[in-house]
Amino acid sequence: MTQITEQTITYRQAVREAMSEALIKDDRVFLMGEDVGRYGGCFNVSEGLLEEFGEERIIDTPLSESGFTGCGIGAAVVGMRPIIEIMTVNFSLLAADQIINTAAILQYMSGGQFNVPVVIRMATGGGKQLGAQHSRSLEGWYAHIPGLKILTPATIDDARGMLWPALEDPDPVLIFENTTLYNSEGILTGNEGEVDIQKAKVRREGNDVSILTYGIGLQKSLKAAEELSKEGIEAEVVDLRVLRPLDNETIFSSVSKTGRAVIVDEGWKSGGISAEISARITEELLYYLDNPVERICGMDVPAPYARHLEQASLPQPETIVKTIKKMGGLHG
Amino acid sequence: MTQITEQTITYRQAVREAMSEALIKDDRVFLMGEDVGRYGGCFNVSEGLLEEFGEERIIDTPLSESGFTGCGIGAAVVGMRPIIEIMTVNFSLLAADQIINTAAILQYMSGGQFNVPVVIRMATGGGKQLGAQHSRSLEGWYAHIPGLKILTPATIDDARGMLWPALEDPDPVLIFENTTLYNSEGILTGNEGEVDIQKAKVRREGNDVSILTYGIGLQKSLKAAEELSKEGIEAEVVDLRVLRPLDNETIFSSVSKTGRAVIVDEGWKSGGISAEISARITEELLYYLDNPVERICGMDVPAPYARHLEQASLPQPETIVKTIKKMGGLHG
Amino acid sequence: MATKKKNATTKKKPLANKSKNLHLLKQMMRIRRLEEKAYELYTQEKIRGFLHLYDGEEAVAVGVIENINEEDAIIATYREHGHALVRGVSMDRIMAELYGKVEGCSGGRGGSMHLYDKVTNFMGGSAIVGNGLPMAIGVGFAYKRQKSDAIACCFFGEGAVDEGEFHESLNLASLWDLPVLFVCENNLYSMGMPFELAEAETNLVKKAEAYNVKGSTVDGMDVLGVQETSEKAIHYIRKKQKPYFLECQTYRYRAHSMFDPERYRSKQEVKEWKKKDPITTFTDYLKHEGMLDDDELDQLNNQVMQEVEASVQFAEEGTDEPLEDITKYVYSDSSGGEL
Amino acid sequence: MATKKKNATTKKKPLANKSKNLHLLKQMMRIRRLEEKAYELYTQEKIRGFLHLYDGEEAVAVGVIENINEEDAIIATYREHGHALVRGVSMDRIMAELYGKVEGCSGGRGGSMHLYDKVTNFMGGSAIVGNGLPMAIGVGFAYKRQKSDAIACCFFGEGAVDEGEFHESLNLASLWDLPVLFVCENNLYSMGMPFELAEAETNLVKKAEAYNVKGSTVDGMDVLGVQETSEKAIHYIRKKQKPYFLECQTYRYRAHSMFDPERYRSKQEVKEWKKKDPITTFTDYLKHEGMLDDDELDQLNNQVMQEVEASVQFAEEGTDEPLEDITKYVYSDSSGGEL
Ligand SMILES: Cc1ncc(C[n+]2csc(CCOP(=O)(O)OP(=O)(O)O)c2C)c(N)n1
Ligand SMILES: Cc1ncc(C[n+]2csc(CCOP(=O)(O)OP(=O)(O)O)c2C)c(N)n1
Ligand SMILES: [Mg+2]
Ligand SMILES: [Mg+2]
Repeated sequence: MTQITEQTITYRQAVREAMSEALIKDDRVFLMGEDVGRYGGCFNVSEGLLEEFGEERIIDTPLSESGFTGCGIGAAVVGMRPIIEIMTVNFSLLAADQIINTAAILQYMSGGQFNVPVVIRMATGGGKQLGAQHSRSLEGWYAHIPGLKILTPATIDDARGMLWPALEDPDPVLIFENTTLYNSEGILTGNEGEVDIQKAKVRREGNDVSILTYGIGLQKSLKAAEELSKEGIEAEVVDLRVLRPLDNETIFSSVSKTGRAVIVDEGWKSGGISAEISARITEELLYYLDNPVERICGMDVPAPYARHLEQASLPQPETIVKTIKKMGGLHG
Repeated sequence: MTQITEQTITYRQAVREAMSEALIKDDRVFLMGEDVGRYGGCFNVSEGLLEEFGEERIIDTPLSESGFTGCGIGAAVVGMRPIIEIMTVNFSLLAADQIINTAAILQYMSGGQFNVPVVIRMATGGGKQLGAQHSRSLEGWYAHIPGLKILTPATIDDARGMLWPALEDPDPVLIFENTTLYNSEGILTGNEGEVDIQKAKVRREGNDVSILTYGIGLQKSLKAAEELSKEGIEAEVVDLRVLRPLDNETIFSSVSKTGRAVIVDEGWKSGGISAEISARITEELLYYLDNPVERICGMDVPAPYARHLEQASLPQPETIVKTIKKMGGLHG
Repeated sequence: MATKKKNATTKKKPLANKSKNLHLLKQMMRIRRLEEKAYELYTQEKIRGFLHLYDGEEAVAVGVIENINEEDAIIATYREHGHALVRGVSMDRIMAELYGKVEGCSGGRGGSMHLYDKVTNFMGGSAIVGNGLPMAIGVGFAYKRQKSDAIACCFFGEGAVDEGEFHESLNLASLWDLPVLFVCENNLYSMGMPFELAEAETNLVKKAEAYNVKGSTVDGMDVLGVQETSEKAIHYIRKKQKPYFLECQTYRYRAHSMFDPERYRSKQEVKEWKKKDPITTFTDYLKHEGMLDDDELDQLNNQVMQEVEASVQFAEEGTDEPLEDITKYVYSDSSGGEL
Repeated sequence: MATKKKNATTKKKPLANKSKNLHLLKQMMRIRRLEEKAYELYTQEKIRGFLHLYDGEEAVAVGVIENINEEDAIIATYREHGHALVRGVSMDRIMAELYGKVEGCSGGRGGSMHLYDKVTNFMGGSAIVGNGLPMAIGVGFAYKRQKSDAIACCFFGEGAVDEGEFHESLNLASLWDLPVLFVCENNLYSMGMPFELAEAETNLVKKAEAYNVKGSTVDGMDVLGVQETSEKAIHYIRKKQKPYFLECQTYRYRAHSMFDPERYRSKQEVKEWKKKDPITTFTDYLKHEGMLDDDELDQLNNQVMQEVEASVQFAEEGTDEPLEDITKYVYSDSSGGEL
């Protein structure tokens, strides 16, 4: 793990502190998943929590994604506030029945009688040469399912601050943590206390083009924005933060201001959340658009192991810069 | 089952005849799934096949979606041509691991060595008051997954003709049969022999607006087109037929001709395949569009049981007509 | 064989609690009449969607739920009218749900396969086979953490035993000593699939033991046998804080659902099983033991028929949910529309 | 206990087939050296991604695969370098795969967790726990239909036993009498989860019997024991056309993968197990039986070291796949781009 100075903290620590805080604040909260205890979490996120909170609160499970995810759902329905950790979104396919056939619809099916206040955390994303079975970004795919709420913390503040409101939310919330972010460092602004899990956030202001992104795409987009700035193009970078329900208001206000939209999403392009955002923008703002909405997404391929291939399949700051510079009517 | 006259045939019979033909033509073909044998298929599609082909070719399985779907995938890899039937797409969530973590990526992961010539048939769709767990249309959702091919037969010819090319296809093909279509009758044109599983098809010509749809949406769209015609609006109805890979060429050529596009999809709107089609159209044809692309889709709600609510949640011909008439610049 | 033993024991307690026995009989009759009426209403298209009836299996729900406390939870399947009814959901609200009315126990949102009732901890009504088991262990897990002595009682068909979720749930329940009663309603068929063709090992108690879960098999046509065995099982669960697996051998008289050509079994087989009908055999037993005479039986019948008719009346007068509420409950805040 | 019995039988055959024994020894040595080199190369960042090493478990892959015929198929996990190697995939092509080169056995597309080789029917290399079992029964199903007497040999860790896919696969394999050898490599941990904390019932053979599948347990550190037991098992499978479950009790020396703080076990425990090292114990046994002297051992070592060095050379000289091929094999027709 990386060295931490007084004021800075890693994304990993932020998630751990968020869980620790929740476990202290509310004794209905417990953490359940594979290797969350003894092992310290497969990405070392829950290190020390077992020692601190004991086996009643930090529960190591056998390899039974459907079983323990459903267990968390059931416990939530009768008053607990479980944090279920599925190691990565790829394994959540084994729990898809419990997430989609139960958590997402129980309240609707029961006429409002049984809500499901469960939080399911999963690691997501590629770029680490883990191959086709371990590198997917399926958060946008889950965002197709009514009844689920989808959060994608991209900053230290959000990693630290999104968990508690998610636990207080009466509905099932899926939190996607991009594996590449765990080691990223930052300074807690102290605003994490008032983190809002309804709205997107403008991370950088600009008038020329709106870059709409989330998760790992944020860092890449900010990097691209700095590059563009040198050439006199000021990009506004919007961190979507919530993939379901999408915050139309923030998206539309940015795009109607800039007249240009680029969506950056590491998930696969075809049928991804990028398409939904693009469609909503053109439905709402067609006559404001100076250019077609651009999508810079993960290539429609399973993740190859070889580094040069995998990197080529993912959005890069250079691609973002090139794409935006090619857009018509941009000075600089 | 409905009465059949000499020349007409039901969608259900068309699927059965297609399976029967495949079982006769190629002894590597077998049908495996829950109740496909003794019961005759949960929608009575495989009635009589057990008697005709015996237990070696028509295999009833226990309730083990992941097990028997994976069994079909494995058998396909070593030379068989399985037809796996998952009763409805809702239960395929229990087989998502095998479909997505194996079938879709095995060839890519193995550097081209092991392809997966399996065909997986599932019933899909709502409108029958079956409630939130039995009424989904997830074909567009599966279309997000690289490596899968997604077919949606909407006509008798396609129900009859798509299976064989799907079996000859070296890659995993998912065929989605809308439950509402099983009883629909039609006349086999005799062209089912040359069914092409790459391309969309224009089912009705028109110059004013393109209605892009598939599956159960086709009938509703054709109905709407007839209505519109009475008012002098000629809609072109494009049956997408293949949701992955999408046939951009046919879509773009129709929309560039009409300048207006309406997508009709019974699946949920947000993050659905309708968004991908809309995004592609505006990316490609922004300056040809007289109006924003419209999407008429299933409402973003789990299916309610009460008939009036469920019907209100689904696209209806009236909605299509109203939406198109509201589009700017249309005479009539 | 379990069956004999049970009958024996039941015989051994002659004038045991007449009122309790009449209660059990009435509960079974209520289910039977409700199902018969539902069938009739389905043919009249008052009830739509899928409809899975419980005729023949009444002794299971009645015998087990008789021992369930108020604070316990029940998780059932799409064949759950009877379970909801004997749990205490009124026939009115069940019938209204089958009609899809706001007055239904799920507000008309669920229908036959999705009966829910918060007041009686009746948690459905899941129509995905095996899907209820993980939910049940979660409920048991919560009760244990909450230091309550409540249990989760999970009903499922023998077909669910083949699903991976059965495997994962039994292992977790046993590993964590969860207070869960797993009630397997073995009616010999999962849709058209005969039990012995679906199971490489048909001894289900042996399967449970492979997770170190205690279990037993009981004649599911014998209401007293089911009641007594499940009483012991539930006592064991509460005392030991461990799960228990109970196989009830029973039979479904009707088609799996309303669209079922029934090619997979013979009329003769159905006839044979009807000889063991839980209601008629128990009625005869009570008469033979002098706990029931014809007048009392007529009385019961009339009460039940009145309740059924009243429920139809109630449902007929039910209201449709307004369209503008369609997105309500997708999320708690009822945000909705473009969700 | 199975272990003892096996040792006994192995002891009983003194000068049995020296060349075979030296072959088994060499196979284990090849795996060990390959893994040691892979570890070294990972620290040098020549190999990336996840890397799961097999040190300590060599006797399992070597003992079982020794009995596999050419036409049989092998389905393994992400910890499969050794299985691929003894199956006949050249060390060159394995090393090149770890390097992500076109010359790799998966063309550089798979990496350590996804080794594939069509020529030797080596079907991966799946990194989803439990995911390989349904594939294995499918392969067995096909072989049976094709009237071949080939079998599917499926390796998986004890952690996979808890997944629903294990349950469904064993029931189907038994129900349909499929020629599948299920080899459970029980190394006592699934990542950091100790076996006894994951299983309510730790007798895995009893679990197999709950599907009516024959099974046995063998000392996975004893290559002859594994070889002989699996030989019998495979004979049973081919003759009876039924599945068999073989538990091999073994131990993983190294961290689960390269990122593993190993908080879950003691150095002492690892040390204890290393005393039973399959290579040293077998070496001592062969020396004691007069089948091996130091010169021969040195020779073997040198041959293996040369093979390893050559494989590194081969991988270093490997070529990167051209970027324009990135969409190749998403579909057979290599359509791609905007798929
Ligand atoms: C996962 C899943 N697969 C298939 C179905 C379709 N289906 C509904 S009920 C049923 C039979 C279940 O049999 P069993 O569990 O024995 O319950 P029973 O109907 O006999 O009470 C099937 C196959 C389903 N609802 N869910
Ligand atoms: C379905 C699934 N869940 C979790 C993981 C993460 N994971 C990879 S290996 C592993 C441990 C598996 O242990 P075991 O099956 O005993 O095999 P071993 O690593 O000991 O050889 C886990 C939890 C995974 N790859 N797949
Ligand atoms: Mg049954
Ligand atoms: Mg292990």
